[in-house]
Amino acid sequence: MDFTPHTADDVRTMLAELGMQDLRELYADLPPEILEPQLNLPEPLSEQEVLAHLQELAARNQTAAKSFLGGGVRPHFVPSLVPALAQRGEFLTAYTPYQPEVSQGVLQAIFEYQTMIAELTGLDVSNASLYDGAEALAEGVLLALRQTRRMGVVVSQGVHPEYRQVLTTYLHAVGAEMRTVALEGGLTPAAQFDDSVGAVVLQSPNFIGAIENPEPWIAAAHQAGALVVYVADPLSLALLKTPGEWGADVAVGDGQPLGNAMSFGGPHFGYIAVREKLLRQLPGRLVSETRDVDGRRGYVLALAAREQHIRRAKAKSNITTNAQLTALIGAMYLASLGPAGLAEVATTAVVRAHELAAALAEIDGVELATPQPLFNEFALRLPRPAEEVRAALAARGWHAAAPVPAEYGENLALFAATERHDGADIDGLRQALAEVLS
Amino acid sequence: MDFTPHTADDVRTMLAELGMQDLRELYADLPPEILEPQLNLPEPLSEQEVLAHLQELAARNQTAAKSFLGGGVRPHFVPSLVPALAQRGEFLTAYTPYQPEVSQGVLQAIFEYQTMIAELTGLDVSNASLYDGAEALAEGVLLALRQTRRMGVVVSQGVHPEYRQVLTTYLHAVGAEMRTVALEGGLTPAAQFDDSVGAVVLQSPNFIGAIENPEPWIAAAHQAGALVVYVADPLSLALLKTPGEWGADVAVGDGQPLGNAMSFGGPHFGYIAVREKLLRQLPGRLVSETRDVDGRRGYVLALAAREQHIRRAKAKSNITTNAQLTALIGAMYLASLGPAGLAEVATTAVVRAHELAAALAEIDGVELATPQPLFNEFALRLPRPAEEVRAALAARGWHAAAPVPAEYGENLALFAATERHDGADIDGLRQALAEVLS
Amino acid sequence: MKRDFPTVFERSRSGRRGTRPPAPPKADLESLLGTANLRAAPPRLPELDELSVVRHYTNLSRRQVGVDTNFYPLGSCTMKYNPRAYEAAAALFGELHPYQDPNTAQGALQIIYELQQYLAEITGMDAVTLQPAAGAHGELTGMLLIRAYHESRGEGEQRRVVLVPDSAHGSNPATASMAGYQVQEVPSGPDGEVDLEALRAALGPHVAAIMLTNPNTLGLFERKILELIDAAHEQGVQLYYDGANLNAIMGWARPGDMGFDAVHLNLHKTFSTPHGGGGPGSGPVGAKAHLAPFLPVPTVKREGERYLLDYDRPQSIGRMRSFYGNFAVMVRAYAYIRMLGAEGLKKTSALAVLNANYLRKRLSWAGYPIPYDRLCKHEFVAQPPEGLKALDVAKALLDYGYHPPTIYFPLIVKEALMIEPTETESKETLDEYVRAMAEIAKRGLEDPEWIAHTPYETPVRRLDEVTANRHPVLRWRPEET
Amino acid sequence: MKRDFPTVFERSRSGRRGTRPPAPPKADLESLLGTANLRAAPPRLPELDELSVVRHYTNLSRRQVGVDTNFYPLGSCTMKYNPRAYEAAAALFGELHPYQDPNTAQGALQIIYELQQYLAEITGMDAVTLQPAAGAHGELTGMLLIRAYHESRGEGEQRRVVLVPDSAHGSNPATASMAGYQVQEVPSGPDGEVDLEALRAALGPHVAAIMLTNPNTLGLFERKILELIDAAHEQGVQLYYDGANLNAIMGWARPGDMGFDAVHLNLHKTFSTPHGGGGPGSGPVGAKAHLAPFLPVPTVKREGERYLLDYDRPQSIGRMRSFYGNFAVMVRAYAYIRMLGAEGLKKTSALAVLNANYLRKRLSWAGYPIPYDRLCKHEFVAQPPEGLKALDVAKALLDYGYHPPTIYFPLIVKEALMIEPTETESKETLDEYVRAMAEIAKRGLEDPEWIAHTPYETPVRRLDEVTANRHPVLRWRPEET
Ligand SMILES: Cc1ncc(COP(=O)(O)O)c(C=O)c1O
Ligand SMILES: Cc1ncc(COP(=O)(O)O)c(C=O)c1O
Repeated sequence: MDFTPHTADDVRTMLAELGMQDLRELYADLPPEILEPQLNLPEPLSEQEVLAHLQELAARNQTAAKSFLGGGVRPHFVPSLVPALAQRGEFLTAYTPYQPEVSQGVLQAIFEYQTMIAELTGLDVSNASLYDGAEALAEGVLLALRQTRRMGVVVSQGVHPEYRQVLTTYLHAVGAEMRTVALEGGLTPAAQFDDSVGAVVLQSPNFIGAIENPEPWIAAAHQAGALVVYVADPLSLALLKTPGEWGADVAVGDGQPLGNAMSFGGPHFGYIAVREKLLRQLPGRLVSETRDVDGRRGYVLALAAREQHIRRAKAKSNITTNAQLTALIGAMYLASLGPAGLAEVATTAVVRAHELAAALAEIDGVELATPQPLFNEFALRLPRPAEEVRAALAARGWHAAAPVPAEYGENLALFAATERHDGADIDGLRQALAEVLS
Repeated sequence: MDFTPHTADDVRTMLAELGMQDLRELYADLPPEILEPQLNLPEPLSEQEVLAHLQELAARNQTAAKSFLGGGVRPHFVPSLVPALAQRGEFLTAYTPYQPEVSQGVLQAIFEYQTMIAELTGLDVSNASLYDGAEALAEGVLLALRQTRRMGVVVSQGVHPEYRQVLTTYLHAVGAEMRTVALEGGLTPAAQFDDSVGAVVLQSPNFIGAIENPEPWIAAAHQAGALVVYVADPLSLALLKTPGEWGADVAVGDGQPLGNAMSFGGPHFGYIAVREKLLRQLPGRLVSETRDVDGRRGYVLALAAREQHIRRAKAKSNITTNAQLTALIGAMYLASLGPAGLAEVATTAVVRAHELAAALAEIDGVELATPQPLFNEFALRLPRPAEEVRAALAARGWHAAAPVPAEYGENLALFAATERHDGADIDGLRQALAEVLS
Repeated sequence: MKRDFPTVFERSRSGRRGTRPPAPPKADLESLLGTANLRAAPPRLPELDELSVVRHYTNLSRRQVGVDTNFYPLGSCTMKYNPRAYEAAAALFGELHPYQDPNTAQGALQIIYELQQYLAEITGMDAVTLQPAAGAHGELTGMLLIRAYHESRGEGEQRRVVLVPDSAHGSNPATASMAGYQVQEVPSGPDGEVDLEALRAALGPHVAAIMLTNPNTLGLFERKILELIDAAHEQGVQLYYDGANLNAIMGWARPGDMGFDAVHLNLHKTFSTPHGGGGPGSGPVGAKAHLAPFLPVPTVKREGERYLLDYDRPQSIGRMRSFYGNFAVMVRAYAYIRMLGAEGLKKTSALAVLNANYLRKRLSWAGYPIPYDRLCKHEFVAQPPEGLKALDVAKALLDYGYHPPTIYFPLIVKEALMIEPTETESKETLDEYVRAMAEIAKRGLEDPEWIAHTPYETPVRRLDEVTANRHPVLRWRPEET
Repeated sequence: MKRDFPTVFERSRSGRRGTRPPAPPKADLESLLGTANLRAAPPRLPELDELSVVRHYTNLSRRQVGVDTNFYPLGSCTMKYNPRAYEAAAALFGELHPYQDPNTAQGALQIIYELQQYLAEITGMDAVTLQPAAGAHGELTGMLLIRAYHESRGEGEQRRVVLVPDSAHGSNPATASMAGYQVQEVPSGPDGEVDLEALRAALGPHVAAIMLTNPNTLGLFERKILELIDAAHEQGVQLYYDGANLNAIMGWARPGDMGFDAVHLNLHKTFSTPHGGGGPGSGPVGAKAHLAPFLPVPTVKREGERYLLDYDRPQSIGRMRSFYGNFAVMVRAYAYIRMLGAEGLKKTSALAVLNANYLRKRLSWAGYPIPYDRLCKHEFVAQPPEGLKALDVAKALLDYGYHPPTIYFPLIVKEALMIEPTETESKETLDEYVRAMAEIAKRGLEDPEWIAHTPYETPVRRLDEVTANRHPVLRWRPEET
């Protein structure tokens, strides 16, 4: 079925208005040689049929298993009010709030979201959202290069490998140079930067879960006149010292942990926050408070001169559509949990991760590869390739042991804990892993 | 967790305002001997925990099986827009629209629902809804007795047995007399009524699925000065001659087939429709169109003098809370399918029911107990008790063969088809039943 | 630019299609169903595309307020927050059929069974049925239990009267009538409670039962409840508890301990299931042991690890509803009780009472007389300042963004404003509400024209109810356009 | 009585709790995490009860319009109906983790794989990646493919320029810059199409690519497209197709058949996934065989009955996004294509074009000049009658219940009103819209004061954007209250 409201009569009348008799005439200005290809697509289905089909496909995925998978995306609990509110048609089916008088809902929600991200990161300003953590990182680095007018980038290997890959793609495009500093003992070693370096990137907790001490890097970067881009899981910021407190200039990360379903990796949202002085380098949309002609408070898109639709080839970024609804979900999640709830979610995750790490490291041949202190994820060195272990665990009803790329070492696997895990789950996974490895 | 917003500070300040220090003082006017019982209830849970617990309970129900169960409640497909719209907070969390200026949403939806029910039944007016089909029947019969000032009721055995049980309870309460006329060959036989009879009740398609010819009963009832209450599945009215066309005075039924989840039997909604002359006997709420002081069209509750909150002991019924949201779902369902869609749903069900009946009746020892023409349900006579067969089918992943009460005959089982069934399902059930009975 | 909001029928166009079911198989309906059995013409349902359906109902909802949008202190209705989690919970059970093999519905039966137990515990009753579909339906169930009890003792003929206080909710007397009883009103005393002497005088062997709400509809706890019940019981009279107001005393006192014989609850009030614009609800009934044999069939019982539907109840009053009641509502209430636990329920009631008393005090200072100005429970009744009408205050409130209280009920208070804030509203909300009420009082007295024409900012303004009652228009007809 | 709508922070009260997670285990965070690693103070997030959260966002949404509430003919954005079924469909996959064993995610991989195939078929391309998160992200992906292609042929250094018509969407030149290219604008001719001669003149061995939308942002099909592409190809220039406007021609013509080398699509426009107030979207990229080796990793391939993530693509430009793209958006688009099938897609485009042309004709009669008044595709550009501003017409439309068109774009038309009705709007809606536009034109010319101060009935009226840009206030601060 399709979703057109036209009755046969409507089509006739409307065509007549145009002096036409057949819909084909609407395509009379196309070259005939390319007109009306035969598309080879499956036969149309009704809603009932397509949902039944998708249910079958969904059943081919194993989702009932308890999951300890991490890598920046984790199975958190989403309070029911979040999707219920986010799915309200006004939020779901609006677009970019170009007409502020009828878009105060989205605009105010963005303004509040910007504030929450600034609070979480300890920085001054945030924007309306970016695509995901990886793109946010790339935009953050490009921003730093624009500001410093330099083309060198140094990245810690502790940054999520997929984020580094995306960054590489973006940097290659603009001809920037990127150097990676390998982890040592699971942590980013001290480094020196010369004055070609415009951006220095590190992540804490890093990809294998260790909490970094960013101080030396930040000091060295600032010394060299570079800006620091800090990748942080927003949930960790409920407890950990903020990028702002450490002295970073830019914070970026992925918003999945804040109320967004995992959805096989997307959509989530990317956040970015910067110090005030970098404001005009920010990519994407910004919302400002203002007043209407009657003196009532309202919100508008601001500083659009940075954006593609005004600045075109000179825009700070090409980003247009961002991740509004998933960012809104993030804001709703934060509003429903509040600082206390968020801290509780994080605390449970931390405790469970430590319990889990201790429990699993006891298994013969298994070794904790992440130095303490770790947060909610950690890597284990397994006696066998992680892919095999992950598959064997899945067969036992556990999703865990995400393979860590070989650049970090042999047979490393990532584990994460969340507030959805309890002692029994930890015990269950321990037993399953022991079985798999025995 | 609970849902109170009070901070410790709030509680203190508010108590102080009352000259109190402890919440206990709020209960100082209760007899001390009954104060503060220790309630033995399970420990409190968080949302996450209670949902996990309910998911476990839900997993103890078998719902993945294809269902051919009927008896007035059937597994129809519900278009996704229906729950999405019905769950909008304004519909979900409003109550009876006593303040029409801020309740036009609910009021207009009821007005439209009333119209749709009138259209479906071929009668003049309907109300805002009743609890379910059974209570609607009881209210319909009481209405007829009030109007005719008689106390005799004659009911066809073709009426759903649970509806008849509820009717019995209600009639016993007011001291009315009820006589049941047994089916003959699966159909209601001709009957005569004397002038003690105020209400005559029949159902078509009847409980075992046969389409009745109500003409003789209606003629005889009217001859005797009785009113006719006609029980009809609303989906059947997409195709079948309406209670209004046949000459019935009152139509009642259950709204589950119109977009409501089965939910183990409820909530659904009961509908009632009557001829204009019976309007002032209608129980429950009614919404009327009117105009506001500026001349704009609007809707209000009307004729409330029939209701308990005005008429008290003399009210037409005690009904207060009805089934607004589920009736709204019914209206949304009808609006999304329209007359053509509804007819298609019904047609598929009819065809599949005939195919299924033919297929199953071929199995050795199985016999069709419903005379033709049947609609979307039918009864089979099985060689073994229906409970056993139902259990054996369930073990094979099929829900079917709802036991028919013994008053209708030995080893009868009910089957229903809907638009969710296709040829493969029919074949599958046939094979399963053949296996179970072999 | 405000125009009439179109009806769904006015949006319809002949031949337009919305959601399409799978294409139906070719069918000769005349032969399958019989030509004589087919309707002459299809029902004139609206013909809409999906977008029009979505827009229509979305915009309708935007012409509606609810607890989700506004403070809604509708007295006696307990308009508390409805947790969204319970919608997700209820959806888990949507695909369960009432006639599927009970062995394949053990999770659902367990919920029913445990909820029966919890509600018995909360009310101090011995047995509970979850079958009734709403409070009034519960009342009828309860009164039929009492009637069956009297009949079982041979007193059915003799006990024909039910006593109901004049402050009672309308459904009480209406129910007593439907249960076949004559209703006799008992006056309230000057303290707003039932006049115990008048009640004693009305008691006797012709009385079947007393229906009481406690706290009553003034929000006052009937302080002489134990004496009252003793007096009644001495005369063989049964005590029925209308539990619509249980939100005041959950965990603090139990109707069963007070001596009540039967009670109904409103899961859609006390136990936080949404009101849905007027329903559906659920009205479980609890009964003391001597009434338990009469409970409707089926109930759910437990045998070892299995849960069974029990139809074998020879003294039962019969059935009150098809199937097992409003199951999806039960799931919500079950989840609520499991989340709150005993402490949470108790705290909930205490804070509902705190909110009500705080608001009573503040409103009284703001110039609204409180006819029975003492410690109230979850609600209280106020009056507008001399010179204003309850209706006008209610309409003025609409422009301030509040749903008005229940007005003109209970009947024993003139110009009654019956206010129930519930425990889920914050102190700030109450404070702002009081400010609005104070402003309305002041402005209304200064400017009677203003208040008489409120509201000004709602989607429609005051509506002509007189014409609607004289010439009701109860359905849309094409001629009207 | 209109007051400032409070922020979520102003609703906050210290110590108030909303949704509570399970009670955390006792923990000594200082020792678990290191004292030096803890933040000094908790983030000042709002502290709200659940009801306040629900009310805040519900009422915020009531200050917002969307396709679900109003006709929303925002040109270039394809604001069509978003079927609710797809929300249910996407939710089926919410609990899938991107790093779970691919053998336990075969259903999801199959959807990706098949959607890749469908989109290749619809666009006439050889291979598709679903990784890009939106249209602009797709553009960048596509341009990087082209760049990698030139580099692979040793022409990377030489081809440094990308040609973009002056009517192009801003994201096109912005993308070309991000891809490391210099942007050169090509003028449009008097017919609104690219000036073929100017383009020819701009071509050469220094040009890497041309980015084109077809139909272009005026809604006009570039009739000389085949010639144009031939001319470019002759010079080794690659053709990039901005598929944001594919809604005009699905099933009628394919960019691949026109000769385009790479294309992105906007699933959130053409394929009916919701816009979410500004995203997330999905911007798949299709490539001809010669560009396919450069597609980002991973793609999904099929081996027998198994679906695999293919990382082994040595010439790949690398990764554009973490994981596999916006999967939940893909599910919606997959469902849409499966429901419509080839015929439905074709009908959809034809009716989108019919609606646009009908509206163009009617608006022209209603007094709105159409600068390029010929057969258009899914959208067209109009202008206000002489004497009116596009901005004022837009603001006046708000009081009539319409979301305005895109204004002041494309840049080549003065006072542009860029109108895209989409196929999911009915003839009546278009007719009513024309009536409103006609009334606005008439009244606006008669009463300039009126139109200059529109809107009057929206939650806020015209807002001070100048101050917002001079002194932006980008976050809430407690001091401000
Ligand atoms: C005191 C009282 N009793 C009984 C009822 C009837 O309950 P229900 O509306 O659920 O039928 C109500 C509510 O309407 C009530 O407030
Ligand atoms: C013509 C055109 N090209 C590209 C884009 C960019 O797409 P997106 O917003 O998905 O990034 C848009 C939409 O904004 C557009 O209209």
